[in-house]
Amino acid sequence: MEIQLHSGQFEGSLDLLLFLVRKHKMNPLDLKISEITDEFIEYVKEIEKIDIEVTSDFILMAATLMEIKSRILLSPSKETIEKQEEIAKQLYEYAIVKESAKKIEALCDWHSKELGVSVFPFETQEKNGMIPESFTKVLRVIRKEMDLRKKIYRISKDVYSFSKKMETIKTFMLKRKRASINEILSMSNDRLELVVSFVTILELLRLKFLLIDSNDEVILSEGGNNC
Amino acid sequence: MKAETIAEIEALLMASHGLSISEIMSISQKKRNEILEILDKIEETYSKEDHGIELKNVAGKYSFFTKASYIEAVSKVKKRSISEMTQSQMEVLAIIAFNQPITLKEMERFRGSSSSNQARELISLGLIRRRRDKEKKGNPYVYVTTENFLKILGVSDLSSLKEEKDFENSKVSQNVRNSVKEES
Amino acid sequence: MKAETIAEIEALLMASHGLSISEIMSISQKKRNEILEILDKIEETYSKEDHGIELKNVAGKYSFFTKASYIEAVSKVKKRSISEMTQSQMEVLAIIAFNQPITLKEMERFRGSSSSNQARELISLGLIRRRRDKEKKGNPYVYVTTENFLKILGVSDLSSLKEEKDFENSKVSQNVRNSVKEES
Repeated sequence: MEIQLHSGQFEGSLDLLLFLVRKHKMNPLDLKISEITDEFIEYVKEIEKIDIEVTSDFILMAATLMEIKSRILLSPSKETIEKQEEIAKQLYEYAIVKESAKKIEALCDWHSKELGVSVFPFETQEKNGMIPESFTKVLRVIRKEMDLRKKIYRISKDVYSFSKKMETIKTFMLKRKRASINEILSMSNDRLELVVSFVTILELLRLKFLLIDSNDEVILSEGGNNC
Repeated sequence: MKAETIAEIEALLMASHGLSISEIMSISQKKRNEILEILDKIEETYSKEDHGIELKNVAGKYSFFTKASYIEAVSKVKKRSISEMTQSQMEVLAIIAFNQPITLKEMERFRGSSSSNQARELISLGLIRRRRDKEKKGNPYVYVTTENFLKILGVSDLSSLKEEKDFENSKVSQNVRNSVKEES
Repeated sequence: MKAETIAEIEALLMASHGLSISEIMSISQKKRNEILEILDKIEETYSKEDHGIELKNVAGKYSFFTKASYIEAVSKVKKRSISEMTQSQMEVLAIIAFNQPITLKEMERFRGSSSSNQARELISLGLIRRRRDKEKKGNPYVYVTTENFLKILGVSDLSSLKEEKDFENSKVSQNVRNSVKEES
């Protein structure tokens, strides 16, 4: 038997079963498991070669079919017949699902060709409807979100890098010679920048670019110009 | 049925993006029956072949659409949106549509294979949504279709979909049986 | 004059919100004379008293408008919609207000969900409009708020939108508050 398959051809074990039932011109409700089990297994072997991920469902069904087939061949008990009927019923329902899916697809396809239209009132009169009160709240939320994102954006723009902050403070102090720590810190736009500024001041103190005086003000050290 | 009343309702429908019967009632101050008659009349007028648009009830709202047969020309002036769905997503959608509210387990029984990926995709497409079923034991998650689903199908409600294909309806089942035979 | 040609041109005019003769010529592949005849025919059809819309040539573009005599009913449809704006429409409106001119993509990136339906509704409510941004690469469509938006909000310009206090104290907000109370 020559089987040509492509990946994802069958949605699941029921899909394969339905395919074989149709191939054998069988009615899903009159499913004869013994007639298609061997072929089912052949297909599952092929599916296993191309689609490792989805095979567990197929293998489970193959096992069930084999069990029913062997029992029917040996001594068809009422229980076994019922099991076959159950699978037949499931298969039948699945056939309906496939039909319904086709129907839905057809409706979607048709309606995608129908485009909604509307016309304008001739006099573009003032549309004085009231904007709901909750719009104020929405504006507030959006503004907050925007502020938040701006901050994130600035971080990614590297404004908070220590080297840049160091340049800024150096330039500032070369001009001013003396300033309070608070004054430098207050040039920060948010907490993160504040932390960066503080750490930079500490670093400049360590480098002796800045010195601290008795009024807790920082002053440009004498050698600061060469730093 | 006065000509002016028909004209007024036509103007209302054209100016809006769809109105329900009760919305038309409250704006036009007409009775439901009269409105239904007028909608029938408008539908009939536009169904004629010298009109390129038609009146439809989609998801309970009446509005005008260009007729499908003119899509080629119309798509040159207005963008057509097509929702791309896979075969398995369609199957899951069909199961939910006809059996809602339905749990993931029940869906999987229908298809004989896992359906959670498809359900997730369909949620992000806005075609189904998930909620807790308070009546079932343990309040499991159940899946239902959304209004958006009716909108992409262009049908008025779920019952009109069922008319086309009912799981319990023996006549339809017969059709399915025949179609299964024909295809093979 | 074939019925299908009339229907096709009607569909085109409805879907486009206005087309010039030469645009209709290039899409429909019909001669100018035939199109003029058809436009006459459509105009005549809709001039009858059982139609609430009419075909007009405004600034060289043919398009449909609701008839002036139904403006009272029609404005109710529009008015209702502004006060019934959905949460997502308000979100999109706020984003446009603060970030205009802004493209649809930028809006969607901000919101994390599709915004085209909301934008379309807001356009039809007269709160925003769309134009080509000639300064950006590829001249994409950008969205801006309208004069009408500021008027309805009762603010003089966009910068005062950012100052929450102004907006909340405005006379219109008070009106809005009252109208909300009445409705509930």
